[in-house]
Amino acid sequence: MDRNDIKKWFKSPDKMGDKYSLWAIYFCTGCGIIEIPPVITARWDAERFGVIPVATPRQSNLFLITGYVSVKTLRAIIRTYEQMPEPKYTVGFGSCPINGGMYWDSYNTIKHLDKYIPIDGWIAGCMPRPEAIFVAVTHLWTLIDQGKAKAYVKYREKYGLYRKNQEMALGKLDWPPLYTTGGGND
Amino acid sequence: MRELELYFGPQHLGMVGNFSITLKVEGDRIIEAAANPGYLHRGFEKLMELRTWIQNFPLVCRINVVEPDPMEMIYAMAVEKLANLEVPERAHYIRSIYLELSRVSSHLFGLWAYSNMLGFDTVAQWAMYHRDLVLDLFEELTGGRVYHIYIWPGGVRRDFPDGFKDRIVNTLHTIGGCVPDYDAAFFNNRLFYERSKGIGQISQEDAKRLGGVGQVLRATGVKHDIRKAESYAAYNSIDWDIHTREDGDAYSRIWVIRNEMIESVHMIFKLLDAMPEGDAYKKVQNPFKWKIPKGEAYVKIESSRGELGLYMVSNGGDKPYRVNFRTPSYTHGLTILEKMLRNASIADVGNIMISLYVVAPEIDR
Amino acid sequence: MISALKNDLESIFKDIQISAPEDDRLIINAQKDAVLTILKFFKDKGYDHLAMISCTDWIEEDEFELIYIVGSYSVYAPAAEDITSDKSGVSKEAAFNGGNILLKTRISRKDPRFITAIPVFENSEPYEREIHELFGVDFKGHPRLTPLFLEREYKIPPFRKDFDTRRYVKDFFDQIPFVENKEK
Amino acid sequence: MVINILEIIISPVLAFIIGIFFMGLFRKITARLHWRYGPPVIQPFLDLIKLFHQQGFSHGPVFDLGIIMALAGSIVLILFIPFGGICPISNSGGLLVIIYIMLFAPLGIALSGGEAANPNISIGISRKLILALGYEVSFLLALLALMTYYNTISLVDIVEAQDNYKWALFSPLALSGIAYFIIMPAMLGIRPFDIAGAPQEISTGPAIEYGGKYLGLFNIWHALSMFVYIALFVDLFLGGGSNPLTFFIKMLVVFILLTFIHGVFPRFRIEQAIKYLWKWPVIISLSGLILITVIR
Amino acid sequence: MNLAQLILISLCGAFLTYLLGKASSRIRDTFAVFISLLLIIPLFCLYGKNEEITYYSFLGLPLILKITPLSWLFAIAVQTITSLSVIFSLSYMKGKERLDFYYLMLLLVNTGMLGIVLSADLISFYIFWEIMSWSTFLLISYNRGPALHAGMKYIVMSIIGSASMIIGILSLYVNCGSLDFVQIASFIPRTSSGYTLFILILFCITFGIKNAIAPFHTWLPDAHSEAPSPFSAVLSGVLIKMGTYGFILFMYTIAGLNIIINIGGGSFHYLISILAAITIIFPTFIAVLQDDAKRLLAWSSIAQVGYIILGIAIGTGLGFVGGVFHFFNHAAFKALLFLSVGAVEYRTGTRDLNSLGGLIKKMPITFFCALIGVFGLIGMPLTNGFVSKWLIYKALILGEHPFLAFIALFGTWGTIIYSYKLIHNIFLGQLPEKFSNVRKAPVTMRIPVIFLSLVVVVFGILPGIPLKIIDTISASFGFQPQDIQIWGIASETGVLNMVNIFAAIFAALIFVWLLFLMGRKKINIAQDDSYAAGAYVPKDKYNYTVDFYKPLSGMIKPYLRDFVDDFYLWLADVIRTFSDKTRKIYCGDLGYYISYIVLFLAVLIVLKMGLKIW
Repeated sequence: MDRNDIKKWFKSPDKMGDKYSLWAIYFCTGCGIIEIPPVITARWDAERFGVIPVATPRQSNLFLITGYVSVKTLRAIIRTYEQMPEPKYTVGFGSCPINGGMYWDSYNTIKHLDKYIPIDGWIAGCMPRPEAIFVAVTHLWTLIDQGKAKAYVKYREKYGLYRKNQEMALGKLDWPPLYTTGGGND
Repeated sequence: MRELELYFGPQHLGMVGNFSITLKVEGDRIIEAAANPGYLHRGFEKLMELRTWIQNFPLVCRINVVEPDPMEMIYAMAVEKLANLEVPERAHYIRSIYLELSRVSSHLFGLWAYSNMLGFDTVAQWAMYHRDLVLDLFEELTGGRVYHIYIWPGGVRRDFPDGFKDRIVNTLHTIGGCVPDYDAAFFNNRLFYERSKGIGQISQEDAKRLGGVGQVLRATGVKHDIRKAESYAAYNSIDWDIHTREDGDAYSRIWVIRNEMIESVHMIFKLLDAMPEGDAYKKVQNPFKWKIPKGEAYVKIESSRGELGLYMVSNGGDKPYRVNFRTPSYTHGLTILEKMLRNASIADVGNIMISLYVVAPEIDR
Repeated sequence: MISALKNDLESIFKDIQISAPEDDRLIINAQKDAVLTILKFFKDKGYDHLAMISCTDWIEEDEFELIYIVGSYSVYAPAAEDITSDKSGVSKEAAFNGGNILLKTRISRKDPRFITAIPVFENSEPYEREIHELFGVDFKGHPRLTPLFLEREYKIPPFRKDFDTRRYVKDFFDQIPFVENKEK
Repeated sequence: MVINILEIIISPVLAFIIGIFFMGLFRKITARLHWRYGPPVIQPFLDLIKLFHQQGFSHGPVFDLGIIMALAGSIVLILFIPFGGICPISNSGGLLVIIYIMLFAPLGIALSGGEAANPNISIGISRKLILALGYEVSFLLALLALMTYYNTISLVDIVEAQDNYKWALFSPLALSGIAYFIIMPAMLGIRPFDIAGAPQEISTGPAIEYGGKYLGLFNIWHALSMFVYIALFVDLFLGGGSNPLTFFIKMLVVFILLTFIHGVFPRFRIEQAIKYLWKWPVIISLSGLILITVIR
Repeated sequence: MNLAQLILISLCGAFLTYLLGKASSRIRDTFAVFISLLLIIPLFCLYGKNEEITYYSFLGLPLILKITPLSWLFAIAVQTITSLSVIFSLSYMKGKERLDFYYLMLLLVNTGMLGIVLSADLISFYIFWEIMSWSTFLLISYNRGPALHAGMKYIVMSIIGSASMIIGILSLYVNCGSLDFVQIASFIPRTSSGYTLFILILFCITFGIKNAIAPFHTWLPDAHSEAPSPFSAVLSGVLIKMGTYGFILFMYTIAGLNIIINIGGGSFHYLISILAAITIIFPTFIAVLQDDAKRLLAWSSIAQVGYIILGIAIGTGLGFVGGVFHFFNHAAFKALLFLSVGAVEYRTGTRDLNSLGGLIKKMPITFFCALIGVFGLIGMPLTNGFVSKWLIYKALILGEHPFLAFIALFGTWGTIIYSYKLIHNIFLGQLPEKFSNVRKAPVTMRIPVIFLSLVVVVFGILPGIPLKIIDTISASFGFQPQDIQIWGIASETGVLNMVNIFAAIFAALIFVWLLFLMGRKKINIAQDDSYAAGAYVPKDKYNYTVDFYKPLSGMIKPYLRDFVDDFYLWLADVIRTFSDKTRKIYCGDLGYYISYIVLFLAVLIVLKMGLKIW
């Protein structure tokens, strides 16, 4: 952890700011949320690393998708993700958003979350331990440092494709497209 | 005159679980509330029809993430009933201890949610810390922090490890030692009283009419608990009390929860003392070829939220034909919540919801 | 207790089959039109708690089976002589609470219609709503049979036996492409 | 003249540093009450760095203007409040001007939130204004007691009159001081009065639509207002400070007391808060004012 | 041009407008604007002059017009507000019926008010007073329907006021022998203080009714909300201030400072101050409960008049300056607000605060002007309302009236509460679908509004301009002159330097703006793209306007009914039943009548002999 490295703060304040002030949107998408309270409370205390839960997407820059995503939740997830300001990071938590997990044959959960919104990293397991979240956070730090956590750029660039996938899964979306440009409508 | 439609959840700091309430508001009074579940619907009961009897254990505990253990228990009980399996005496005791530990952890979670809702972070953090201590016990016993899959048709998966009894006692003493702190900070706090007294009030008749169970019912003064009424596991062999209150509001419910938690701790001590020696499980036949005779079963137990029921039909195959859960949050979160929210203030939405102890995945399944 | 109830029922209602496979359980198969009356009868008898309404799809018989599970809130201590004398085979537990009553009825699968039980048990509202959504059973007189869980309309309601969820997943979710793949 | 300009520049900077430090300390102390380790004390500053390079969403010109106005109002307010001998323009208009400049911040945020067209924000603002109506009674009564007692409307004069340990808190004005301290959590918006931005009820109320630099400005405003209200208390009732250091130490003591209050209470409902604020603090401050008018 | 000609032009202009209206509406409109603007020029030229003219003699009593600094200030305010109102009327009243009549009455009211402030004897004062009252009545009930009821309420109270004035005039005539203000002023110190008090109370009733001070305010909310908006501006801005003018006239010109402060052991002016304080506090909170924009503003007018009277009645130079300045400011920002609300009503057809919203996107200029008006109403620094309120507060605090000061200051918070509601419910929040085609206000509506907001801001930053004039007035009444500078007020007890404050706020705004620009570039999003807990914003339903202060109003509503109005209604009811009963007295029998007369005479004789009242 290079939080106290003042030289780095002067060199790239944006990256350092992002790293040590990850504000996670509070959204209980699935059963993974059960491990979030321990993470933010006395036992593990994520606030040590600047990770705190915030109330609205506008204030956040980290989206932890905790667990399986049903079709109805997907709509809310897309809505929330689009309202987050850039730069924003998404982490899929648990096996289910990766490939459906144990609900691989359920008619109401979507199987691959990254078809609909871009994901920076995954935490595998059902259910992953709270330590896994810290591992993910440190890993995200590395990615930010190396400039690889660019899922939101991908979303902007291929918005057309994402939007098409979203509409395939959800039917017509009742909000206007986020980006008018950002093609991908090949 | 313009109508206001306000969404409470799913993405809301006051919402525990993925659940949504659509409120029709005038001023800051709620005229009409419509619960909007389904954000967590996975079609469990359908999926279980496609898996074998044993394969269903990992699935069934995920119905309620806050306390998966009663789910395992009820499924195991239903299978035992259909297959006519006997459970050894020691397994009954282990199951009871296990379920009561789960109740303690669940109530601590509820305390976290409720005090957090009222903006009382300090107590919330303490409760979550203590819950984690209980989860450590589970981890040692079963290997999993949240999902345990410990109860098995015909007993439990494995016996208590060496010295586990002492560790249970130690942990519970640690938690019990903080009860005066909790009381001073939270339960006897004047502001807690002000915020919860008279909020979400329901009369005994209404609670019965709308299908309230668990704390909702007991807070209105009905001494009803499945553990006493239709005793299962080892609950009959020890002496314990049902805690009730008269007023039926959020204050009473939270107090019932507090007293039940303490009662559970005492029950665990008693069960540990009375626990007989012997086998903790009975061997079942090869689970991959296991077929269960035709029949149907309705079993119910008392989870920490109230009456949990399971209606299961077998057509003699290696998979269940139909599974249907009766979860306590179902009526609480849909009918009773909607009724209580009418004419409530916006500030009390989360207060009422969490005092009803609604857990969204239980509703959606 | 259960057996007394059984006798009562048999004397009042004609077209029903009653079995008591266990001490605390009473299974009643009734005709469609008698269901509400029987439910009311139980409610008057003190069985005031509708635990759940379930539905089973018997596809081979081309019928839906609706199951009303009724219990009791009132907990009363059994009369002492009831237990000691053991005359009616009532076990201790069963006497303690009146047990569970499973009231079953069958409706046609082609035209699944039934009437709502809300007038008798108010909390049947969400159960019927759920059955409507997942099985497609229409409850007459229900105030809001709006979608409860599902976001989308399915051609076959998903809990029917002829709805193949694995096939559906393959046809629907797996058809949605990955964003990278389309790049090439 | 040069010193005056220097003071005008220094005092907001100082207030910013102290406010941000207080916010960090606030989180740290609360964490310790929670049995947690807590974030580093400079965490709010790190958050600010992040927020200022994050994207912001604007709902329109008034949305921008409102938050700018709120923060500008706070900065001007700092210039009016003596900070241990540093008082750039506090002789212009006295306490009455301070009371009025205090309005800039809530009105700015209210206007800004209004344009965002979110009912949660409107509810938050409605609560904030009602709450302000609640504490303003005792606040005004306390200020009037001071102004009547020292027969001046100038804050500098009031501070000077308390020189040599003649603190107002240990004079006949004690009742007013107590009332002021009781309502201070309401003014700062901390528990049990964090009703306006209750995250669990209305998702942080006025701050819902603030992201990026808007939230950064909002946080700075929050830090500054924390500074202002505590500094005002120190000036009015604890005799100010002969130099910035003693002043800061007095502020720190008051601040830590307030943090403990924050730690041990849940949140009021708005009606209860008003009922409370219109009861005890008003009784105390009113009897304080009556006492002052009688003994003068 | 002398004063008599001025009044004559104004009067003739009014009737000429009516006649021209018969020919062409366009000529009528142009002429009305022309005549009202024209009159401002001679009025301006009269600044600092002390002209006096006896234009007629009635029963040997001279009828005099006279201009003093006080009347000049009021006359300018009257004429400006009326002109702006006429300009505003051009598009607001377009297409309505009986427009000739409307303009006639509006200009007649103007003449009446000018006459009141310029007259220097009680007869002309009374005549112009009646002209004003009756034409006001006709204008209030212009819209018919409920307006007729409102007008009726107004005129009944007005007549009571006039009756009280008549009694006062007759009594003064009998005792003093002259109705010239100068003569009366020299007579008053020679008479007993009881008689002075009697006269003052009589006239206070008259002026109190016009001024809508606490127990006499009940006509105002109805009248203001039912009158056409441009006239509401005149009504609230200047017309009710004729009562204020009367107060000043009688308290300081006729009675004089010393008498006012010492009469009844100093209790008289203190009593008026307490009445003023009551007038501040209750209407302020009643205004919070209103859902009709104009009704809200009407209640707010009552409260603001309370500030004016409080400043004037407290009896210090600072207070007097503050009070008169607040009159001037209130005329500006309240007219501004009424006109803005009028513009909104013109475009949307409603002024119901529960059904409007989001108009900032459609009427930005109106919004900003209304915002400035609201800032003035609250008394934010950099608006003129701040300076006058500051003066009043300071006068109260230094005059050792902390409780009155508390009420005045607390009233300000009430003001914030209702004025934010006004702004929010009309302009902010979600725009309803049905108003998506609303266009911005027409030019003739924007000009007066912009002009008034400029007045509010300029006199807020440079308050010295009007304060100098007011200070000469107060000095002429024997108050201690204040040290007025162009940037504010300099006195040893507390300096108010608005330019300093302006510079500080401006610099801070620039600084924060730069800070704002330092951050990453913002992107503009649509109003619908707002947080809705993970859902998309429901159209038309995502707005919190209904019962904006529900938690508060639930608590205060039971205590804030207009008890006075209820009392009057009850009184009216009692009188009606009583008259029904008394009708039986007139039974037609001569014997009864004779006995009544004898009884009456007997009572009179007893009174005359036994109790020497006067």
